[in-house]
Amino acid sequence: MSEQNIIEIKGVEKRFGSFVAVSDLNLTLKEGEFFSLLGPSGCGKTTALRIIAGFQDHEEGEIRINGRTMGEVPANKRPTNMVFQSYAIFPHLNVGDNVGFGLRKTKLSRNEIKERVAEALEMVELGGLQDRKANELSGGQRQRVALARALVMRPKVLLLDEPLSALDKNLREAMQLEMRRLQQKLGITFVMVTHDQYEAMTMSDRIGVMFAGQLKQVDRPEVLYSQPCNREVASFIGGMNFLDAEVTAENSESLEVNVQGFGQMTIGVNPNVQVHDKELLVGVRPEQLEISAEKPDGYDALVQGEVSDVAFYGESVHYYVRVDGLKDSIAVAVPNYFHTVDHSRGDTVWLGVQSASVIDLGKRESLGGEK
Amino acid sequence: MSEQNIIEIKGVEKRFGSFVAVSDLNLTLKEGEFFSLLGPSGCGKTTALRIIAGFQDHEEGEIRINGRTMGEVPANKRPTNMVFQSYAIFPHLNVGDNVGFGLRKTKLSRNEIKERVAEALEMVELGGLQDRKANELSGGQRQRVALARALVMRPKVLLLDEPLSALDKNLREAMQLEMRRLQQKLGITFVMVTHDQYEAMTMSDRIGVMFAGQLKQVDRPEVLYSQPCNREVASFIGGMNFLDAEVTAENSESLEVNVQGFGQMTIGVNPNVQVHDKELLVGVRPEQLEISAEKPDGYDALVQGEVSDVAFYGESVHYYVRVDGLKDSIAVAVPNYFHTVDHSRGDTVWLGVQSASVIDLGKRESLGGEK
Amino acid sequence: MAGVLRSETGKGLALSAPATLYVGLLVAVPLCILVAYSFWTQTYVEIDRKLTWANYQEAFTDPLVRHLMIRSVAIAGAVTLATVCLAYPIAYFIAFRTQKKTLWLLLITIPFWSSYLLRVFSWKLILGFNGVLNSALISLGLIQEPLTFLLYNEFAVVLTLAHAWAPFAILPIYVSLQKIDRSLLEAATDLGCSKLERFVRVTLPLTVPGIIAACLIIFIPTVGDYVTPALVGGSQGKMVANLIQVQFGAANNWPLGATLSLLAMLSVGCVAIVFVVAVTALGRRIR
Amino acid sequence: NAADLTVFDWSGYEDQGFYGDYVEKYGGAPSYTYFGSVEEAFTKLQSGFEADLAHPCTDALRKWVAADMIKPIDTSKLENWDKLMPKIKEVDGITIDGQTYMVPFEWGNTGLIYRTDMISADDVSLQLLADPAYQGKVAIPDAASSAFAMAALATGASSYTDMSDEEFQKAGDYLRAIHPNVRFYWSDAGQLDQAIASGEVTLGWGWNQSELNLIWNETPAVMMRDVDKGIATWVCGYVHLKSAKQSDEQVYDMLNALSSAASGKYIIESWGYAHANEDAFAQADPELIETYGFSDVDSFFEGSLFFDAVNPELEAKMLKEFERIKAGF
Amino acid sequence: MTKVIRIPWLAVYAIAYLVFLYLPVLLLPLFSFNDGTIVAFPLKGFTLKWYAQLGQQDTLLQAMVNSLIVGSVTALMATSLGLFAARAYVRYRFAGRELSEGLVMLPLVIPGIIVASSMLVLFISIGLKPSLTTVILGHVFVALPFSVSIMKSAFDDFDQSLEEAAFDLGESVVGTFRRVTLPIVAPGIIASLLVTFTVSFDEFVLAFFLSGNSPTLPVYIWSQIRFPAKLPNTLALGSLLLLSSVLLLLIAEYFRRRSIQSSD
Ligand SMILES: Nc1ncnc2c1ncn2[C@@H]1O[C@H](COP(=O)(O)OP(=O)(O)OP(=O)(O)O)[C@@H](O)[C@H]1O
Ligand SMILES: Nc1ncnc2c1ncn2[C@@H]1O[C@H](COP(=O)(O)OP(=O)(O)OP(=O)(O)O)[C@@H](O)[C@H]1O
Ligand SMILES: NCCCCNCCCN
Ligand SMILES: [Mg+2]
Ligand SMILES: [Mg+2]
Repeated sequence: MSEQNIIEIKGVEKRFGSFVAVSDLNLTLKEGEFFSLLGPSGCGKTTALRIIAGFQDHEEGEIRINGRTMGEVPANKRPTNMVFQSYAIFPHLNVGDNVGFGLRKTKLSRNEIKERVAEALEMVELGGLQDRKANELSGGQRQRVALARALVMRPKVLLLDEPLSALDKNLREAMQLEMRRLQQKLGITFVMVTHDQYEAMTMSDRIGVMFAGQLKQVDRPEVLYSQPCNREVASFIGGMNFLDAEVTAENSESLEVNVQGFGQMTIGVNPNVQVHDKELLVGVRPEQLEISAEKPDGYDALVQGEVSDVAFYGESVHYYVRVDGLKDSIAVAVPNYFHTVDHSRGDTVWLGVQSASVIDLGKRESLGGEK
Repeated sequence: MSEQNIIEIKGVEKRFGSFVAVSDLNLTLKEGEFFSLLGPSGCGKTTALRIIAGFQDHEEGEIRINGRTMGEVPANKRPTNMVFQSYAIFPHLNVGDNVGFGLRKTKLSRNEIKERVAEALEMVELGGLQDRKANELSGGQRQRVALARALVMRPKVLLLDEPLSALDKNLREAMQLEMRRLQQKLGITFVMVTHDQYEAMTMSDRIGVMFAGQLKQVDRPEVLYSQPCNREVASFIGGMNFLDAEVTAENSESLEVNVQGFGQMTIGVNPNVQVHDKELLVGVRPEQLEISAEKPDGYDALVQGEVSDVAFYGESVHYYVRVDGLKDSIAVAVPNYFHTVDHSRGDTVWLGVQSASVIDLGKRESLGGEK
Repeated sequence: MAGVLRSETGKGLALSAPATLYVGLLVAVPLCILVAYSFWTQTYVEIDRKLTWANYQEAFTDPLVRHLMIRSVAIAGAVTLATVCLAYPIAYFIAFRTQKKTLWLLLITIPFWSSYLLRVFSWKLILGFNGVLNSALISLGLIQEPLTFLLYNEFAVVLTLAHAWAPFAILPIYVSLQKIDRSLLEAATDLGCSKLERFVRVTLPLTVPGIIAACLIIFIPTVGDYVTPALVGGSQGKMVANLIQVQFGAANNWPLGATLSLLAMLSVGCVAIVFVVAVTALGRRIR
Repeated sequence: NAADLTVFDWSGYEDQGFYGDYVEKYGGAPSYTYFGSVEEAFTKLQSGFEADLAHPCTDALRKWVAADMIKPIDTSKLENWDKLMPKIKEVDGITIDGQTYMVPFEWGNTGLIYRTDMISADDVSLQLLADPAYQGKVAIPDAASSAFAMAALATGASSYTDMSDEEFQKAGDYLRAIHPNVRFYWSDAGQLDQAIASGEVTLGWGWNQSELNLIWNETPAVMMRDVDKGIATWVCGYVHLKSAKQSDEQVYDMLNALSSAASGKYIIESWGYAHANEDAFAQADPELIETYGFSDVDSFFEGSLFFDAVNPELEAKMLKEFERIKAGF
Repeated sequence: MTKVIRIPWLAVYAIAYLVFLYLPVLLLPLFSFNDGTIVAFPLKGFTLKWYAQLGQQDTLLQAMVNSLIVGSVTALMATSLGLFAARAYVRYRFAGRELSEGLVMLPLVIPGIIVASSMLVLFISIGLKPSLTTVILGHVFVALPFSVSIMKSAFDDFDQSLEEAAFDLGESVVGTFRRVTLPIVAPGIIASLLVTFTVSFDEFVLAFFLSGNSPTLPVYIWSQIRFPAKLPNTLALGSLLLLSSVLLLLIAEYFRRRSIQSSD
């Protein structure tokens, strides 16, 4: 990643009629950065990506790519390539011609094109499928063709709209690695839309979380995870137990809070939160809670409850624990150390938490539901 | 889940030209079971589902649903309903009419239909959207309409082709819970194709893992996770470190093995493995390894190595450790207890493992790559 | 300028401009001539350019005009109905039941690459007195005397035109059938529809645009056809276009011809609009 | 250049046998542009179409002259003018107000053609067309002037071009009486031939070329040439258009070639049409002349009805009435 | 297991319909061998003279060539114009769209004679002499509504992102159109070409008014119909035309199959 700014977006706004799909978007990306846009369905991720690509005009604001203002530059002249959410595989062309489509415009010879196509197909594990017809591909295969078709162009900026969503786990992980490797090797800037938080976290240098057209927080994955700016962002990245709390005392670095169920503790101030209030919301990640049949030692706060549900996630087991006085069950994630499930529904258990695990989420607000 | 067999598939084979898409499929499902088909892209999941639904004829084998042979029964007469991978929302009908489409064939009165439609839409969180036009829906909304349209028919068997793949995390989790609840309430048998292992594991009673047209293993999620029948299956469900081992002694219950790097230990025989050999392959799940800077106590085997990579997954951190003499790095997953990363690239660390965590994966074989 | 061309309106106008301008320029002249003539009068070869309603008066009071107008619309309606009903299954066949689509499309258009007049001659041979049909029936012993109701009546007009318009109905319907996503049909089957129900509830509504295109393409020109009725319609087959044709030809009364044309265009337009609205509404009512 | 001269004509008349002298002199044929009916030709010319010569029939001439489309013919430049049959040259329209406008070319009859194997020569008459026994067995032209000419003959009107109201009424009634018998109103001659040949229609009002065609196809059919029972004669020819661009010399060379006896012989023998040049009949094969019905031309010149221009008001009335009759009103 | 034999009703209907379509045109060849000038039963006897005479029928052959030229050019022009217009109508919402759509359909309703005579006036006044060119201009006018309606239904539901993808891969607007849009709407284009060619090939009124010294086939046949004696020549020509179309089709199909086989 260099220090050069490759994309600068300033105050971009896009309206469909009176509906604001993207509002006041500001974002600067460094050359070679891997950036992800994360957010619920319909929040405007695709729209934002299409504005960068040049497929969607915008009402306000400015976009610069590689130092050049993009106002009058049409999509085919921008140094970007895109992997479409709907794949957009050309139905009349076979796999090889789909991937080689853009290269035909370049000065490459036939043989070079052939080689580049073969190479790109190898990269997405579709080597040798050059002659398959588009309608004979499975969903995942189509997505990989779309990816290869954009990668083969070696653009300055690669825009990806949920590029891996139809892939199975192994392939997805392999592709994630491969894309990351490629990105670093070629120095391409990646802007990826995804709704897979793990994908976003493992691949990205930075993640932007979007809700209802607005970019709510842009940060490194660890920061996003440990210091989300509000309830929405917190719940969108990883699981989170939300608890009401009351601030009893505060200074610039820490808060004295009384957390529902768990009682009094001292927690750090979250620098990303904008408004604090007596009525505080705090969160605890499921994996940062200790669950045990016996009362555990060495925790800053403890609470007792009853296991209401157990879910097996493979590498971990999730227990849902009902605690008197709390509206929602508390989720606890326990690593699957020995292929055993230690507590079953109805068991009475203790939950322990360290105050360092309790995240300040700012002023409590009633949230409108998203559809 | 009752003891009644609802679906019996015997020796079904489907070829496209010379390409075998599904080969020798054998499967028996119990009434009320939630069954998932998991497998890499292009392995034949959709094809298998379409054969059950009656949209795809097959060259060999027999299918019985609810005790009846389906050979001559057309799709519209089968007691199944399907949620299509491409949604297949009728573009000329609004949401309400799409969902009510199949009910018009029944003897229900207009009002009853209206009620059932409203109920189904509530179920998928689209309540009140009856009058929306099909082309005014976002990707996620279309998928939910497709789900409601099939659910409202209350079929004996519901077939779902990646029903939640277009949904964002929060909605997907909510829908998973809702679908599971509904399935149990209505007693419908679900057959779901998914490529999300977590989805499969948390929702399903049993999971079938498919590779290249063949069903390799059918089991409960926990069994699949702890006793996968071979390398492919093991790697498809969760992460897995594969290690070469040599059998030095064996009996019907346990094996004395010398594991590359870790040395001698005694492990349990995996009942799902078909062929054992001196040349054994064993596996260890990343979360079942201990990583620490100091040599840890109480483990059956230890090995030293160097951290080559660190990946942040939110609820856990993955360390990749290079061990002398081993081809691949060993992955270790550590729960993200305190929002801290304890080891960084280049650190020398100890890895500890209990022999109970080491999984017997049978005869070592050179594997051909899957597409 | 570049900015204008990038907006929806700009692109739309730019793309449709060639066709619009082409038709616009060429249509303006005839339309103006038509309207102007309808308010003029003519005696022998002299045009009297004083504006008058006389032609309209004549057209509205003459029961012959009304009679022919209604008959024209009725015959054109019957032709349209027959053609589209006969053509739909073929379009369906080509779209869904055969791989050789282009071959079939050519097969159904080739017969029309011979002269129209010659084909009408042939129809007379088939339906006529000593025609193919009568000869066949007689040799089969089904009839003694040749049937005379086959030719020179409305039936013959409808049949001949249903033949003549066949590719014009098949092609648009084929195009709209071809586009139907196969998974929609599977979804309908999955929800319990038999093939017939699936057709009525999914396929048919989805092809409404093609059906409308076919109907308009056939109905509108048929109302204005005067050749076919004259050739196979016999003494019963006269339509309003024959009357118009006489005004422009033998009668050399362009003003009356123009007036009748305008009225015919208006009626056709009204019928077409009512039709499109009705079919669209009907398509929507199928659930 | 031969092809610089343009002739506006029915198709078929580009036959080089019709103007051999022109071909000889200019080394080729003129260019031809085709029309299907004289009315079409009139409309196209009125819209501005340009040509040197056109080929209408006499009944249209007054209208063409009134529309100021054609130039008078300088008969002194016509080598064959004197050899053209006087009776033909007298037909209304060829000369108007002392000016000659057309060089008559071919002529023929319009009459009742009937199947001799189904109707005897004694029984046949124009009145037979209205006989209920012939329901669906009759065809008449889809042209008001021709139909009213036939009606005038059948009802004994004094004049066809200037009928009195009473005569007009009678003619109309006659056509109305025929209407139920009419199988179709023919718009091209082939339609009539086809129907008579197949026996679908047994008698119809048509042109002599239909009779010819039936003869050539060995159909037992003939035209009723009895002047007392009613027969009509038509004359067509070439006119010099005002829009002509070619030199008079070339135009008149063509007119001379067309009206020569050699052309006449050719058209009589190989087309079966009568020609305006008297000498042509002397040179042509008498046997053919006999077969084609032109052995005794004088007799039907006397008693035949010629298609003169009908007075415009009456023509309009005829057209209107004919439309009503055809519609069953 | 008893195998139920299913009758492919639709295929049976398709064959029956083909018979319906071809019955009239197959009588043309029959009568082109008939030794008589009247096209009516009973047949008179076998002859090849109508074919033999064809060689001398320069005008008839020329008329056919003219019609083929006019038909092909008309089909190309009308389909191109229709293609662009339909694209605009389906894809963009713009001021004047409905007006333009209505206007383009107008040629269907205006009587041919009016269109024809006023076009002749117009063309002559701008110095355009009646010729095949003017006929083509006229035919494009009447064929346009056909191509627009067909192309409109072809563009309905066209997946926008395909064009965007091509554009994104660096293709120009024109290149995108040629390499992606065209092949995908190919069925519509073929349908439109076929229909507009057919419209032009059979059109008489405009061709009559707008053709100068080079008539199209319908004009020639129309004017000749007054001479039924010449009809059999036309039948012979029509039969040859039919035969060559079918032959062309079979040859094309043969090569298509061969190319498929060799690519396997
Ligand atoms: N052409 C359009 N006209 C009107 N509204 C639109 C249009 N395109 C998108 N929208 C609306 O804009 C909002 C943002 O759409 P967008 O496609 O950017 O969402 P997204 O974040 O990509 O969602 P998903 O994850 O489901 O793909 C949605 O509410 C959508 O309904
Ligand atoms: N009509 C067809 N003709 C030829 N091959 C086909 C056809 N349909 C599917 N296939 C092939 O069959 C295999 C299985 O396809 P299927 O759609 O069942 O895969 P899938 O497991 O559902 O994959 P995905 O998860 O990507 O949807 C694929 O390799 C595909 O390319
Ligand atoms: N009104 C009678 C006209 C007869 C015309 N006959 C045309 C024959 C072709 N020269
Ligand atoms: Mg999106
Ligand atoms: Mg699939």
